Amino acid sequence: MNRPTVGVRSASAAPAGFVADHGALAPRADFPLLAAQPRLHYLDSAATTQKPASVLAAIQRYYETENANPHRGAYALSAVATEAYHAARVRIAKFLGASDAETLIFTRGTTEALNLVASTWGRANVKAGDRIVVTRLEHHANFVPWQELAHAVGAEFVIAELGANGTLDMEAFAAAVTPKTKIVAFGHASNALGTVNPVADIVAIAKRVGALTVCDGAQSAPHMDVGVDSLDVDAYAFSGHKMLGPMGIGGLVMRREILEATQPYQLGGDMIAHVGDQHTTWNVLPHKFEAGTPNVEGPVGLAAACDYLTSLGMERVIAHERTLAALAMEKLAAIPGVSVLGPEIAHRGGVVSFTLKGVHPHDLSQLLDGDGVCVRAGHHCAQPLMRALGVHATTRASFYVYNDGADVVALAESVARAKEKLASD
Amino acid sequence: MNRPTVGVRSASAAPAGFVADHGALAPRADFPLLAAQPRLHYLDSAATTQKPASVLAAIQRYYETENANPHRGAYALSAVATEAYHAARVRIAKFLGASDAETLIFTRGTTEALNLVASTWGRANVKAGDRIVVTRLEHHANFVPWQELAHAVGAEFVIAELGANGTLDMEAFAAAVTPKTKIVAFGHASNALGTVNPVADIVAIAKRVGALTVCDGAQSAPHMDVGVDSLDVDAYAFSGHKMLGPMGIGGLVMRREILEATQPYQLGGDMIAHVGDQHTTWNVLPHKFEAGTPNVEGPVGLAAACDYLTSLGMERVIAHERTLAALAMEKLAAIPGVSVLGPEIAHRGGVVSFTLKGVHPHDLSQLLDGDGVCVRAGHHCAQPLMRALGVHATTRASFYVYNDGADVVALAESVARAKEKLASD
Amino acid sequence: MSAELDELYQSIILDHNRRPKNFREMEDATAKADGVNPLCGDQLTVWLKMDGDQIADVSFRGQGCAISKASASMMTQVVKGKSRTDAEQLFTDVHALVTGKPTGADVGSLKALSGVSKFPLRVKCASLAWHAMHSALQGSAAPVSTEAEGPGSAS
Amino acid sequence: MSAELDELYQSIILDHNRRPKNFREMEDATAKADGVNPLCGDQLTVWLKMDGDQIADVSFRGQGCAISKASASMMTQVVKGKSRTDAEQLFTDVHALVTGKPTGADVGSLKALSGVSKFPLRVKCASLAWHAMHSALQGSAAPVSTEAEGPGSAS
Ligand SMILES: Cc1ncc(COP(=O)(O)O)c(C=O)c1O
Ligand SMILES: Cc1ncc(COP(=O)(O)O)c(C=O)c1O
Repeated sequence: MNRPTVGVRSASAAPAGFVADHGALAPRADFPLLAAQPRLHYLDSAATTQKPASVLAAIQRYYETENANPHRGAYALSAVATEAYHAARVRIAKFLGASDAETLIFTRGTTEALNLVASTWGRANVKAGDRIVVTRLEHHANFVPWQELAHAVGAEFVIAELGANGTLDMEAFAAAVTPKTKIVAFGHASNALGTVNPVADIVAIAKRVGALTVCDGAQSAPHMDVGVDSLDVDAYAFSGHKMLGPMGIGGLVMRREILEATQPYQLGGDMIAHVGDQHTTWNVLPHKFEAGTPNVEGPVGLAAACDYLTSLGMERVIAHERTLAALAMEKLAAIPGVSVLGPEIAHRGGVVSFTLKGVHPHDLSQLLDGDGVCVRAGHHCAQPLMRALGVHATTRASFYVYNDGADVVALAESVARAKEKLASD
Repeated sequence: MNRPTVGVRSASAAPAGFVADHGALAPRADFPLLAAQPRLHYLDSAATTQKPASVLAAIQRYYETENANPHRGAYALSAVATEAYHAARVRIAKFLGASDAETLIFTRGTTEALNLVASTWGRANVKAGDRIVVTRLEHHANFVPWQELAHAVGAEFVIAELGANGTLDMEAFAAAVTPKTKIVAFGHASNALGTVNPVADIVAIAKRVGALTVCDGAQSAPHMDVGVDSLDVDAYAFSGHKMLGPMGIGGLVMRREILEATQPYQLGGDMIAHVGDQHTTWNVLPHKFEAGTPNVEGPVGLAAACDYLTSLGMERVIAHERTLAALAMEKLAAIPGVSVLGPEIAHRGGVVSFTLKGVHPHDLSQLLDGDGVCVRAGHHCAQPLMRALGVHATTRASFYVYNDGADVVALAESVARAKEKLASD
Repeated sequence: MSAELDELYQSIILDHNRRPKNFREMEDATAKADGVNPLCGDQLTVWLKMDGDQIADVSFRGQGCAISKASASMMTQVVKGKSRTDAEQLFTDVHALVTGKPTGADVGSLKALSGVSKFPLRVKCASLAWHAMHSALQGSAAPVSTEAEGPGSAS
Repeated sequence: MSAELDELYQSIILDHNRRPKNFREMEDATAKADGVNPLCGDQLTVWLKMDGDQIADVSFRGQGCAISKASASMMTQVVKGKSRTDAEQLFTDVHALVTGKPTGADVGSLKALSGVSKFPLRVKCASLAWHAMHSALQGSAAPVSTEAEGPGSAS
């Protein structure tokens, strides 16, 4: 990416004085659900985000004025739908910093994008005795598909372990990536701890052995100016619903040569060139990897979300999140019995995971909900990480553009109150 | 299904006098796109349908009042989203006549549902020397996945041919289904010709040899009271966007024992029970087959579409379509040079495919578009069928609840005018 | 705090959570079953010592929230000494209670669990131990899952 | 009928469609290429007989709409006798014309194709034969596809 980890590593990315007032970056009024529930402190954006009115309007407008099956009709309305679909792909690719829009394949989300890579390139190229390396930080979506692939073909499945503070142990990682390694799969940012991984270092190590680099961008696309091209990874996966877009849409950006050399994923309409009785040939990119009637609504809504984020400025988005996260870490750590997990603020995004001694996260989040504070409690689809941290579950607050200092204060106060009620002493 | 083909086979299903006035079954005012373009004759509903305001409102309402990641949060908003997702599944299953809602797996659409079956059950159970039988009528979505599966495992891929008038030759079909046959895949209704297949007969033949029966319901779910349970098939696939629902959602209804005995499809969050470092166990149905953050919007919108269709009455829907199709067949056949393809009205739904001598369908549809008549021109994702019919492409008009007699008249008049302009003589 | 939350976290619940009864493994158990809530990963084990048709002893251990722990703790107190049939009946009654369909049956101190009925996502927590006990009574070896319990899950 | 449609289906286009020129296989061709529009399945073949750098003869056959047939027919008339370079230049000029970016170059009778520019989905139809000719000139054996041409496809 353009500024690989600068925005994340340096606290000075936050404009001076910004910490002081803690206003939201995006007006709450832009988000109908939040506007209608002024006392809601929605702190679960790492799971899914609320939607700006502009995204909902884009969906509505599409169905009210442009809806048809793209690619398939000669009539004007179908041409309009085709153009809407095409234009959305171009806008989303541009937002992500992918210069070749045809290498952006639409999927349901990150999970499907990663499964696509595992079931096509992975099945064809990973053999018995090979190795697949993932990290201890991975979400199940970037863990189980590789574990199963390794299992299915008789390859070795290796988990690169953590060093201090929930960051990767880069020496151990380098040692894990042996010449037999065919795939290195890693998250750009952890949904469970907030850790932002050093992508450039990881990619350099993977490239030494010629491994396919697969980056789970579910927690980076929504939060930073990713610059996919400059990340120099082979595959990058993301989810629209985590970046203000509608549910059911996301994508995979993959190197053109690899997509072209790889067998297709799902088979059916739109992805074929010619269907013979016994043999079929494939269409060109991106169609080859998009079987069936495309979901036009999804890309149209997601493109509107990208426009909205662009209008805020991605540099300001990450700075804002980190400001709130730093404040939350400070306020939570001040409550006796609270342990904040993960690295110092310089190595993380807007996710704060913590435990409260003697209190189960589920009970904590239930009481927080009583105060209108929505946080996530559980294993965060990262059971392997939870095991390594020796915790059963954590409570997680995640911040986004519509959050402000008042949300942080409400969180900390509510945790303190819940502790009074629940803690053993 | 409850009344397998009664509603389809007998013209008397249309209420007396109904043919005479040819009104739309559903008020055009309910469909914002059609209301805004009063002179549009949208006759491409077999490709995708327009959406009623109630469906758009359901989507909007979900995002404005209920949006959260389901299954994952302890807070009230997440519980509301979870319940919305669950309730939508129950309503859609009920609409389809599937009594066990947990056997309804949400997918992007028909194409993904069929690929799911091919890549899970198919890969595990079809071996070299086995046979897969499809019909000549199939859409590429119910053809290419089976062709590729057969190819991959060394099984035989057999196409059951047509008899007269674009209907299946049931004797040839019965002969094709040998004891080696592991899968019989067939469409409930053809998108290219409108032919409605005799499901009960097909299933009886497949069951004699214990083959898996896979029914492509893309063109039946929108149009008739399907009654999935009583079809007695092993798998039934459908697309929401073809039945007034949003794009990007559809599903697979599959026999519980089969789903339970089959390895999962995509891997990741929500579909796991426990993720060990080297081994993972799966969640119960339906979650086992739904990896990743679910698309809640899709089912919520589709459930609203099902409610809308129920309020019209599915018996009236098919009767209405057949009334319009019969009228269109009559009016088109009266134009010299026009050949209507496919069976007589008693064996079809609301799809009318035809050719005009000396005129390429693409040019015809372009001129029709000039009159606001939206029809589909091409191979309709059914190249194997086109080859057998000896046509390169056809022009197809497909009727739905919002169409009326005026649409049929506009179609016929426009075809006649286009002929004047384009035909050699 | 809302009245509903106060009812969910009654002091008897909080007491059982802090000092659960019969929170121990059992060496000489005659039956044992694991219960797991897959989406949250909470997990507990219930041990039974049967004396003919009677539950002579019962204990549990595991990871869980206050609701699941208190429910398990109260369960062990109440079913000890009961017959298989009475224990199963109690499960039915408690399940009805926490899903908001009380049968009118007298469930004694277990009434403290009634607050759960206002929180559908917590039904799984409250019933986890009961499912495990039921499973142990049936002599089933496979861990039970509460996933099929309701519309979703959390913990 | 709209003025735009009238311009798309000018009588010269319709004439070429009804009675295409050079619509025949060529036995003694020196080069040949297939063009296919994958989403609609339209397909045509272009034959060339080169005499050094000059196109001595050119013909085509195939399935296609009026636009693709007329464009192919006119192409064969115009490029016959032209040098390889001039033919390629003409392709560039025609492509600019049908995509609505005319270069001002004099394309003669091919100007009849300008109506296509108002119908983006038809650009593939109008350029199919040209792509095939280009491919034949390059001596490429693989069929060319117009799929990469624009935002979608139809025919
Ligand atoms: C008969 C039939 N089967 C399958 C499909 C594929 O459906 P989808 O494109 O929604 O996946 C269609 C529609 O395109 C169809 O008409
Ligand atoms: C880091 C990470 N990877 C992958 C995913 C999976 O994304 P989705 O559920 O949208 O497919 C998520 C979110 O759930 C995530 O946070």
